[in-house]
Amino acid sequence: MAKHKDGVNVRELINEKKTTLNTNRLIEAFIPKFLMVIATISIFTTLGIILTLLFETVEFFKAVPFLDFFTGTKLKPLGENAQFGVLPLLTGTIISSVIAMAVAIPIGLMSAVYLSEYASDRVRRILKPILEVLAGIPTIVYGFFAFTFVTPILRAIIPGLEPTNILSPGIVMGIMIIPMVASLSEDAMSSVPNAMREGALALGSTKLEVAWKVVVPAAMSGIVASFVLAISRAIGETMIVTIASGSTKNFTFDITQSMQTMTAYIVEVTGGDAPAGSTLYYSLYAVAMTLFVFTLIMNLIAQYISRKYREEY
Amino acid sequence: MQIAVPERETKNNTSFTTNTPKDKKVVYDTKDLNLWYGENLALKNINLPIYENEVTAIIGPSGCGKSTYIKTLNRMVELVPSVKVSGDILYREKNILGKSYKVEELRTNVGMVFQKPNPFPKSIYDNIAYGPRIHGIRNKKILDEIVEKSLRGAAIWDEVKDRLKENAYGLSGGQQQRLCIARCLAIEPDVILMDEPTSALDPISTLKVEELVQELKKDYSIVIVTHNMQQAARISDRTAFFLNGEVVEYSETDKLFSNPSDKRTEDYITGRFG
Amino acid sequence: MQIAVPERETKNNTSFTTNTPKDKKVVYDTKDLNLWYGENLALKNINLPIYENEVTAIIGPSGCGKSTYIKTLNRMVELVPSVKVSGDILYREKNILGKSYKVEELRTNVGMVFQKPNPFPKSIYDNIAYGPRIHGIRNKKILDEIVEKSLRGAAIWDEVKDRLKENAYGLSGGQQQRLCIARCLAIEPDVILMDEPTSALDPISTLKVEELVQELKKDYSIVIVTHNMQQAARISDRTAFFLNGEVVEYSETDKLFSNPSDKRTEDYITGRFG
Amino acid sequence: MKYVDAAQVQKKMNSRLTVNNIAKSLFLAATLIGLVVLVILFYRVISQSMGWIDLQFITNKLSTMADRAGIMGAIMGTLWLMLVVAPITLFLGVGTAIYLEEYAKKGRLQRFLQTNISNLAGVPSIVFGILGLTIFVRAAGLGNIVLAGGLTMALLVLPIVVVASQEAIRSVPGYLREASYGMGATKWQTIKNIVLPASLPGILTGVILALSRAIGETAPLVVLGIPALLIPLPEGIFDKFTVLPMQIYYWTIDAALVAEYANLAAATIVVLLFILLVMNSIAVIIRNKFQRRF
Amino acid sequence: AACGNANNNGGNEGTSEGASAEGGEELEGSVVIDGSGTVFPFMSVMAEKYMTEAQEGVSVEVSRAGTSAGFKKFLVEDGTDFNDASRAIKDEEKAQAEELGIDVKELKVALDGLTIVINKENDWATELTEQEIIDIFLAEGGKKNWSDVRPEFPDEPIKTYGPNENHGTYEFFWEVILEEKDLAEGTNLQQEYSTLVDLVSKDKNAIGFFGYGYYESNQDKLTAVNVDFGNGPVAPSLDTIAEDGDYAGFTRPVFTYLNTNMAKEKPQVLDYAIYTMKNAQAVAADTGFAPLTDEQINTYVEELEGLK
Ligand SMILES: Nc1ncnc2c1ncn2[C@@H]1O[C@H](COP(=O)(O)OP(=O)(O)OP(=O)(O)O)[C@@H](O)[C@H]1O
Ligand SMILES: Nc1ncnc2c1ncn2[C@@H]1O[C@H](COP(=O)(O)OP(=O)(O)OP(=O)(O)O)[C@@H](O)[C@H]1O
Ligand SMILES: [Mg+2]
Ligand SMILES: [Mg+2]
Ligand SMILES: O=P([O-])([O-])[O-]
Repeated sequence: MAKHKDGVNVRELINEKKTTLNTNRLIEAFIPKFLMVIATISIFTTLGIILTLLFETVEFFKAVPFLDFFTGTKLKPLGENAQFGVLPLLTGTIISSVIAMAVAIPIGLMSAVYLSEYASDRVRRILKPILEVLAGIPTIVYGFFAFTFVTPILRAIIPGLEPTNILSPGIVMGIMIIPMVASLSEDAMSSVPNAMREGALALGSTKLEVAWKVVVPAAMSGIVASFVLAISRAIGETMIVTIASGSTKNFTFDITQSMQTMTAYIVEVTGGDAPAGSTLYYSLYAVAMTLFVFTLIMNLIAQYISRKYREEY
Repeated sequence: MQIAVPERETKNNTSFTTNTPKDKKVVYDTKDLNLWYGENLALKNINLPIYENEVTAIIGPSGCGKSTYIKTLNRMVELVPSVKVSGDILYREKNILGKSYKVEELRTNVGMVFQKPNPFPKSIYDNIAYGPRIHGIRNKKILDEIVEKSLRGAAIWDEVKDRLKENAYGLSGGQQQRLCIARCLAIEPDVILMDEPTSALDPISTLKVEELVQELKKDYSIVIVTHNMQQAARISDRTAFFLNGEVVEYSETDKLFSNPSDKRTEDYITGRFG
Repeated sequence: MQIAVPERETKNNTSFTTNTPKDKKVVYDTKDLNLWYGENLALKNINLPIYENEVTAIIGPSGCGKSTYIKTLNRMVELVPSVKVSGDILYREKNILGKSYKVEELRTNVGMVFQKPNPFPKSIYDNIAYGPRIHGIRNKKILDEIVEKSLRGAAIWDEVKDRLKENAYGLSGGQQQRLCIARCLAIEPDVILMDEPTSALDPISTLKVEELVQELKKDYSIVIVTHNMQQAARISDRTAFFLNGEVVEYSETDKLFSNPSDKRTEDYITGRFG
Repeated sequence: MKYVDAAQVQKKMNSRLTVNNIAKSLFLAATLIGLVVLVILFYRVISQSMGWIDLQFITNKLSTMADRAGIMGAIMGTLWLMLVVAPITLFLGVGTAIYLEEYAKKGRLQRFLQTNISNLAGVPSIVFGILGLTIFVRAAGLGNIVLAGGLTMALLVLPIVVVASQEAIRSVPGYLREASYGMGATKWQTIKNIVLPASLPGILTGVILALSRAIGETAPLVVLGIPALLIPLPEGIFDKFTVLPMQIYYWTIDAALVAEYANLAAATIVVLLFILLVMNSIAVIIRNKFQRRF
Repeated sequence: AACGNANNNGGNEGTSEGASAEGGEELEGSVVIDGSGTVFPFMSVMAEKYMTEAQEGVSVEVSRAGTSAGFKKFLVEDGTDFNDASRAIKDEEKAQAEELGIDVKELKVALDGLTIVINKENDWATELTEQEIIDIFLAEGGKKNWSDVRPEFPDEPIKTYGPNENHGTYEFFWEVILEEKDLAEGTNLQQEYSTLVDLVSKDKNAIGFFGYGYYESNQDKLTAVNVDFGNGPVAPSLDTIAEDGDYAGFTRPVFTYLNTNMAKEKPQVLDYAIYTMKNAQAVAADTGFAPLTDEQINTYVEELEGLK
């Protein structure tokens, strides 16, 4: 290897630095372990959530029988004869989520179909980011919007609608979730191969028929997964309902009424900081646990759907 | 599709009127067709009559415009946003490039089979029934009949008759391609366009599809694009040789392969290029 | 890389010891090499000595295992998780497939140039200095010298000397490829492996790289994979012809092209297939 | 035997085309609903904040008197919060992403981590609030200071950074890695010198999106307990603090006390939206500018 | 507006000399206050005044979880320094304080009139007797419709509203006025006063109760019921709300409770307490409360000075 008559001899330099090779080996052995520790922090977060909720939830169920909690239709956490039935909160949560989905699913899906099947590239490039802005607006702003704008309009239309009610925050929550449904569904539809569209178009289909009979069915799992994720998001949404639905613990299915969701209950009870040790305080954790389990199941379902039913085309 | 006429090249060097059979009915007549992808002229002054109940083969090297031409015949080429066309294509005497022509109607009359089999991710039955259904046929009994007839027509009935409810993706590539042909037969088209329908298939499936094409020409007019000259020679009645977006030669298949009148055709069919 | 020995095929039908020059030093000696991608045997019983200060060309049709082989020489093939190997590769008499062999050290001695130029998204200077730096050379003056020397070595110094701080992506494809060669020279390897280094380049750039290879063989041993038989004939001293993962023939380039001893080699170099 | 009756097809054709056209307009209208809401929302907050946003409003401290109240405290609180969230999420997020993409063997552990992160992304923010209250505020005894809020928010937005970083790392082409390995670089050298610099734009975009989420979050902070009246500006991560959304929250519910608070809330919303818009624009610019440089 | 109006500074120039003005000592540190939402307007204005006019270095944080919730944070180790309350401390709360060794000092800061509010469109129930009000809010009394109260009232259901059990106002109403009898079924209890104001202002059949300050800030949206305690209807106002005033029936003192351990430990806490008492009259007037007498104030100030 006598090829370096003049100048530096890199080979020699590299050989001199053999030590670097050794430190490199140490680093190389250390880094994966270190990164693994970092990666497990996310697991510890989940674990932390579960344990935090679990301990206090157990305390709660020492004071309130399990069955009373899940079948009780009366929630009166304060005052003399406290009662801890979670059903009013469950119905509040479910109803607001159902309203939200009733808004978000059709509009989101139609937007997705429009963006993926009808819109030109240019239109799509303009509209999609605008939709995403909608998703980035803080929920407190939506709460304000629901309370000061949507509710008064609805009250003008629907007589008997209470000033705080579950309908208005439900609708606004739906609007907030539209981009999520639209964007995820659009992704699913765009990944349907063009050959499928061409096949349908060549049979004389209109674009609607292509979209409805071919693309949407083919992308169904992605679309459904987007719905489930959106539901999970609606269940966990807090500020909109807190501001616009009041804190009445109504057990009812009348959407014109004020109702409280699980999330809003947590806000109310913490109310700046919750006093430790009381049943009221523990009820916070029991409700949070219920909420957590709910959303966890939704998220797992969404992941299961999109993994299991990944379309084979 | 914009119908624009930018700097038309009218070197009318392709004229095949001499060898036009007088007794054959013309299904498609292409007149002075030019097609641009953006600025790029992909079809140059095409003039080409297509005859009823014949198999017309289109051959030529890669990129010469075969697919573009066949996709112009059912206006699928419009899916590319930058496409511009000038000239006329008369289908059954009506200009399909006219504004008022409904492309859905055209495509109902003109079926298409693609290079890669593209069944829908549905059951075999629903694949076939798709076309009739969008045209408003809902009657279960009629649909059953159509499905059977189409599958028989595509010579695949025996292979699938016991699994009509199964997903089409469970079929082999060759079966999928025949399924796509059956799907296209289900709406009883007038013309069938095929863009290299066998290039993704194994030799045995290819043979089956070739036989099928021979069979189908009794009832349909077929235009088939192929890379494979032997295939063109085997199954077609008439062959057009495309080169760089132009029709170099168009005549009876026998004549074109045995006695090409253009040097370039000869070079191509003897494998000198392409 | 797992060193497993599943059902070894030992039809030792390739033996080139006859035409081995006695005066040449062997840099790499491959012995009974088999390589599997999962279940798929991609290299079959390879035996191949590579000589010092020669250009060794590897030719063969697509998929025959050329890239796989050359990537085995610096163990880059390990990046594919499913790879399994059996046999020995001796580099300077040490078995690089041994557990204790440090792959980083091997790759420091054996540079590689890829099919597509792949400069880092950094400045020209930083591209060249990358290797020395990772090997611990930080001294600015020494780095400057290395950069200049390497760029001169790759015959690109004059073209880039005024823009060393600019991003390498501003260079043309041919310049990028020479930059990659320079980058590889910067750590003064012993052997340079090149996998179709000119296939993404225009003819003029190709010529420059070919000239460079000729120049470099004075100081380095070079193994070059190429699709282009003319190129192999032009620049190599010795050529190996691969087919279906086997070495069909290996001899001096002149001999292989003028007087192949295997029918398949002859068929391939006369363009009968591939 | 003809099953498909041409006349019938013809007749049906027109209605099919009409339906298609109606559907198209309907779908477009659905898409535009979002746009309309956005316009209304912006119009409302902007018109309601008219005359309330000026330099004084930005630079003044909080006050019970509407014409004197400013949001400097909330802005500083938001800034300090970001100073906690950004480095933590960057470090944890990128570390996790590198581990998952480069080191973890494709197997159970990797899948478990990935599932866990997806789930964490879906946990309601208020539950994170409870986590923060229990662990950071109470157990660790930090109280409701910037650090406690920042740690809570960091865990909340961590999945965003992880997923964005994973995507960015995945999109670094294999040939760059190969080139680096080919020079004798070790895995970590390759990651540090090649993979991370090349994926930096994607990672930064993810961090900015995560920060904008953190800036807008209210629920977890409500749970942590932020005082309704806090006038002094926070001077470090160990101070008590308030942030823009909390200020909006309090002013919204206190509008019953002082009507002008509604205007202050609107004005604060405008400021918050402006900040978010700027951050998102930066993210978009980074994404467009550095996309596909290799 | 109660605490936002501009003439805030005008009326109280004389009293704004702070406790620290005498010492002239610069204090720092924080004072943490939680508790009553009713007292919050008073206390937040006081805190701001203190921080701008007396001690800039001190940070006074005011929250308003409600009287009862506030006590739970006050009566713990390392709890809050002050707890605002719209009712007096209960015996069990006192016991709790004793247990923890917290020495609690009650500071009455002003008087509030519990105000009964109705919708602006409600033109029939603008004057009610004390008993009628009680009957409306009681579960057992059968006053479900307005016409049950008086036959000439419309035959429409009464909708009752009030702050929830977190609030001292609720407890005062329930304990003192309803004498601990069950509240009417379906009474809409809310955490936030803003929600209550909004609800009553939008519901024609609404009747609700809360502190006078919240009514005063929303006179344009709500009507206050003039209450007949036996001597003819009395409108709540700063003049009638007094311990011996015409509105005395619904008048209650509002407090802040001081943790004297904290006051001894942290000079700023004590300083703030003294400052609060010295300025209580002026701030009360500005925030919808009736002021205490000079005599009461002086007693408190002296007692507090004694803690030094
Ligand atoms: N969507 C498109 N946009 C722009 N140019 C296109 C498009 N499709 C095809 N072209 C160009 O038009 C010319 C003809 O293409 P076409 O696909 O018709 O060739 P072909 O004869 O079918 O080739 P092959 O045998 O490879 O299928 C080519 O130069 C091609 O690059
Ligand atoms: N990463 C991989 N995983 C599995 N199989 C592979 C992989 N890379 C290559 N192969 C297979 O190994 C065989 C040899 O491939 P290789 O890339 O070495 O061929 P080649 O001679 O370089 O071809 P070309 O001239 O096209 O580059 C092929 O059959 C190929 O399909
Ligand atoms: Mg083609
Ligand atoms: Mg290769
Ligand atoms: O907020 P309260 O004064 O009613 O406790």
